[in-house]
Amino acid sequence: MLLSFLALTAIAITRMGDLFAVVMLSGIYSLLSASLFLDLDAVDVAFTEASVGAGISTLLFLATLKLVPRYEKKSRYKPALALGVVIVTGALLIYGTLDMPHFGDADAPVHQHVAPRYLNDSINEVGLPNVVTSVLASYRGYDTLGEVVVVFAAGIGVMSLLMVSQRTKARALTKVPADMQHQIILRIVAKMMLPLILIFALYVQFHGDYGPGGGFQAGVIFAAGIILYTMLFGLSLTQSVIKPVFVEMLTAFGVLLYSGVGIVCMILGGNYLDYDVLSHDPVHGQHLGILLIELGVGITVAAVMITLFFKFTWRTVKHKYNQ
Amino acid sequence: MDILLDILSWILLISGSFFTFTGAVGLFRFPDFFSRTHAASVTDTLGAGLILIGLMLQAGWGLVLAKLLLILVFSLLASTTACHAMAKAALKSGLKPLTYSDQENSAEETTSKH
Amino acid sequence: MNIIGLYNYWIVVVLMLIGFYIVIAHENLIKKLVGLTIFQTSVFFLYISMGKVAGATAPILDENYQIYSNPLPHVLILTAIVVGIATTALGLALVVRIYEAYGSIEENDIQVQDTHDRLECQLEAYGRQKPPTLFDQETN
Amino acid sequence: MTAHFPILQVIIPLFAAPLCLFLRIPRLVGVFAIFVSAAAFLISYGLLQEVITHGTISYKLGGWPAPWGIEYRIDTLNSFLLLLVSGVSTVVLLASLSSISRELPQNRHTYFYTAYLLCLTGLLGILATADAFNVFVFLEISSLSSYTIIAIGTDRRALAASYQYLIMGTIGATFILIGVGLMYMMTGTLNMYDLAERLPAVYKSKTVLSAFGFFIVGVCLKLALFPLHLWLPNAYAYAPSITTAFLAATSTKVAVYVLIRYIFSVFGIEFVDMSLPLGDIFLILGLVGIFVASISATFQLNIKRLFAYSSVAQIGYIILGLAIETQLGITATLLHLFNHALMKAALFLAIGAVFYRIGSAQLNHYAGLGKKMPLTMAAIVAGGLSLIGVPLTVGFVSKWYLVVALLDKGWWPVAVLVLLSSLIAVIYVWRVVEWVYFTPPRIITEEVKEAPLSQLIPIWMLVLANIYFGVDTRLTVGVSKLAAQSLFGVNL
Amino acid sequence: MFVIPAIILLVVMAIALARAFKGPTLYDRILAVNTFGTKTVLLIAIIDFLAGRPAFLDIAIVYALINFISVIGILRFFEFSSKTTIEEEP
Repeated sequence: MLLSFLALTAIAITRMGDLFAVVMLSGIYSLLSASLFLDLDAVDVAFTEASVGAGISTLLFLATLKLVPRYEKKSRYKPALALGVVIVTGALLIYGTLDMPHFGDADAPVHQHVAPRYLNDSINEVGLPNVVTSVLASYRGYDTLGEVVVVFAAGIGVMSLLMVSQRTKARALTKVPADMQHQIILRIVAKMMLPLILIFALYVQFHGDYGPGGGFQAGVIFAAGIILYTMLFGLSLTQSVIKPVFVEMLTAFGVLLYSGVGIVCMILGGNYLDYDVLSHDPVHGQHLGILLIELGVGITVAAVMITLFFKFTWRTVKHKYNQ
Repeated sequence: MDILLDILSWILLISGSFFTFTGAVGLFRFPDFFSRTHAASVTDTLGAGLILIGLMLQAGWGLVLAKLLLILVFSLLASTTACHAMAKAALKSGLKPLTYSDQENSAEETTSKH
Repeated sequence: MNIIGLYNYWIVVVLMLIGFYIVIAHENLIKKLVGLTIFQTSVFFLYISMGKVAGATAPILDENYQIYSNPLPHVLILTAIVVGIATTALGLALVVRIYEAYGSIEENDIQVQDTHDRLECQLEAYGRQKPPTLFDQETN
Repeated sequence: MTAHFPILQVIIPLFAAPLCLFLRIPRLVGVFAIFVSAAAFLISYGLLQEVITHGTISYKLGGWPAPWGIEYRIDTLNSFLLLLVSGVSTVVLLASLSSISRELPQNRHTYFYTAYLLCLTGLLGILATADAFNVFVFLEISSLSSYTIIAIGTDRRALAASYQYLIMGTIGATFILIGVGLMYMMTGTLNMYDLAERLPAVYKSKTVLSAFGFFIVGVCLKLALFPLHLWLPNAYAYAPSITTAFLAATSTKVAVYVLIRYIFSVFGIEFVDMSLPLGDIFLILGLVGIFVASISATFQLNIKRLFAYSSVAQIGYIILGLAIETQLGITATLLHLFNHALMKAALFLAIGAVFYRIGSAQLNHYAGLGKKMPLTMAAIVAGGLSLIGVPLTVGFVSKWYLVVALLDKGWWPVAVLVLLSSLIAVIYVWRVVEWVYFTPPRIITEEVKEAPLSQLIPIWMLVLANIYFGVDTRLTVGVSKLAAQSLFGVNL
Repeated sequence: MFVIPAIILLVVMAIALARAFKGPTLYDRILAVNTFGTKTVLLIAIIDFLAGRPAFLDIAIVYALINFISVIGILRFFEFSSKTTIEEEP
């Protein structure tokens, strides 16, 4: 059922020329797919997809759409080549599915080889009930470090591509009115919700060991809260609370914290990211290590997301008020 | 006692679903944007509220109840505010509600919007 | 039985293809990125579906449950989602800059302008006069 | 400390990149980046020594044993490439200090160096890891940062090129992701060597074949094999010179490494032979690629674009060596990997030096530069000769091995074609020489001086390396042979 | 007992989706997206109970939140470009 919704949405997206509608539909698409992830027992993934796909990426797309034309041009020719490539790919994929273990089959190799150890032993080796967190942060902690670095790299990319000149900043302070001034109810409600959102983000950050969630999701939620505030009260006000330079530093700080934990492990005599050595008791060490690196993840992600949004919004300001 | 709770929550869930469903019908069938907002938001509040309260009865005391309460608060605040803001923005952008002279059968809906 | 066991994967494949088609067939830069998102999300489905065990529950240990789904694909996909959003963000930043520089976000227009630039250089190299501009060229 | 070398290699640039943001003073950041890269280079040299004397090194990240945790495994092949990548990166960075200040606004320098170090991290990470999914993650690190360092310049075409690269690269990465997923599905493991053990049991499976197909196509997109090369010329042509020099010398090479690693160490050559006529496909694509790209190169007026097309052609040679599927062929491939990196780094750096002086990469603006910038131009000529494959240069050595391998296999028509294609290289190199030495200088080149020393030194370091390794082939040939042996040894 | 509300919610979601496809004005689409979001929140809450692990309600909370924020984001889009047409291109 959900899958067919998904297919319908995807087809609708191909057909629509209004990019705005496309973006909204892709938001729906993410929501749907997150529900589906939930249905497939992937709670953490659903969590992330909801906050990232439906939240941040929709906001980023919208921020971009403000700067570019809203309608797609109709292309003149029918792309037969593209269709051909797609059909070949599809044929290869379908061919590949023929020998796959069936959906939900408990005897599939996937469930036989590596995963059982995570499920059976992680509670003794790492000591966390959320197996996803223990795999993410400990067994495959290095992948997660890589993921944080990817986010950081994207942050660097956007920072360097969408730089804000001092002139724009100065102008923004004087000329740009705060947005959505007449939506009084909205502003009040948002003000009420902001602390709730931030507290919830902290809850997700530190509860990730026991339930779904963790640094990444928490970072995104935190950023979403700040973005909400920015959208309703304007850039200048937000940036007087949170200095952009400070946020940029934070993006780097999260990565440093994460990789620093690894280096400390190395100095203490373990391998890189081997949290066992952080404390006299391995399980306790794992706890400490995971807490720290999740914090690193959260900081970097939140800071990068906020920076991204700031940069895109500054562009809008620049184009609107810099003539 | 348990049976009683079960029955109560069941009634709440079913009635909540019913209201949600009517809202959806309204969303689909009503003639213009404002009446559709009306249908969606009013039933949304009631339907969501009933369903969540029904779930709360099932949850018993604990963290789950707190979370459900949080969702309730969120959806009460967010959904209504969002609909209000949406209608306001639509009105401001020049979308006019259908009036009696435009179309007879939608008059009641349009007069009751925010 | 074969059909039911694989049905899930086939839908996923169809989704993947739709996304892939949007990426390669559409000219609009933003739409390409949306297509990319769909494409990637469908790949995520592929991973998550293979981690599902029938009758199991989410891999958060609890005394009341015995069978859990495979956590490893979840971990991989968490990483992949993050990578996806990072790529999208960078792509969007590029789109913004491209629009500023070219005044268009259609691939065709951009190529036309690029070819035009190159032709001009070519002509200049062989000592010819600057031709009357064929297109309205917006620099910066 | 030596025990931690495999990880330090990658971690040093990774840790240094965010530090750059704290330093903030552009010049300082540049010097810092040089030191970081040099440190990585020294470590990789140590690793190579270690591997040659003691054999393969395995490093368990997080202390978890292999299929559960992520493993780094360094053998001859990747330590050789680690040395190459970190070495080229260091030399290129040496030239960056002055070159960047000409091509980029001051306030972007810090970002440039940060992204550069991240890119280096990604490339080194891909080389060192023995985990299939980790490859994907580090591939994305390197790709995202290379999109950045391509687009960071002032040329607007770089933006469009970077976008195109982003789309193609992401499609490639997603294909790799599908491939890894399907492999994981059939075996339940992500570690490459564990995969190699478990794949033979499911060789017959259609899923594995499909996984292989996706993986190969994905990697080929990244390495710009002929029909999938469309992103490369623009990206290289309009990026800042330093970026071009670095990426041309390293990023496609790393993708080739991934290809080799998967074909030989993960899937195994028997599977490849059994399931797909991959050798023939590579042979045809390689040859067509060489010719089409070389001929395109002769028509280019932008010198960076010219050599970018030549890069596509060189990738054709590299793939050709792979297509032979013998030990000699692999040796030739590895040699050409190494040598091509040296040539292209030297060439693009020299072009960067010219850009530093005249602000253009148009061939017609090079008119008469032979007298104005003799040393730089001599470097370009030396690089060009090496591309053609003139004796006493590295290009000769690798082409020689390639031809020998082809003859050994009995494919003499192909060998003839390879030699013919070198003639096309003569044509495009000659075009450059013609503009540089035999065309009267134009007005704008009147006041041009020789490139600054800070750029000449790295350029000539690379040129001398070109000549040195062309004469004294013990190190490169020896290591390549060892690596090729070990690749085939795995499957014996 | 949770199955019936779940099914009804799915139907409601389908209807909202249909509205989102149909338009005709952009505000209709926004409204449909919003309704769709709120229904998803409920659906997830119910699925949690259906699966017997109500500890995952966090996700529903995130949904509620994200839904709110994205609707605001969409509205703000029109604030900025106040002159954009509400009607779609023919």
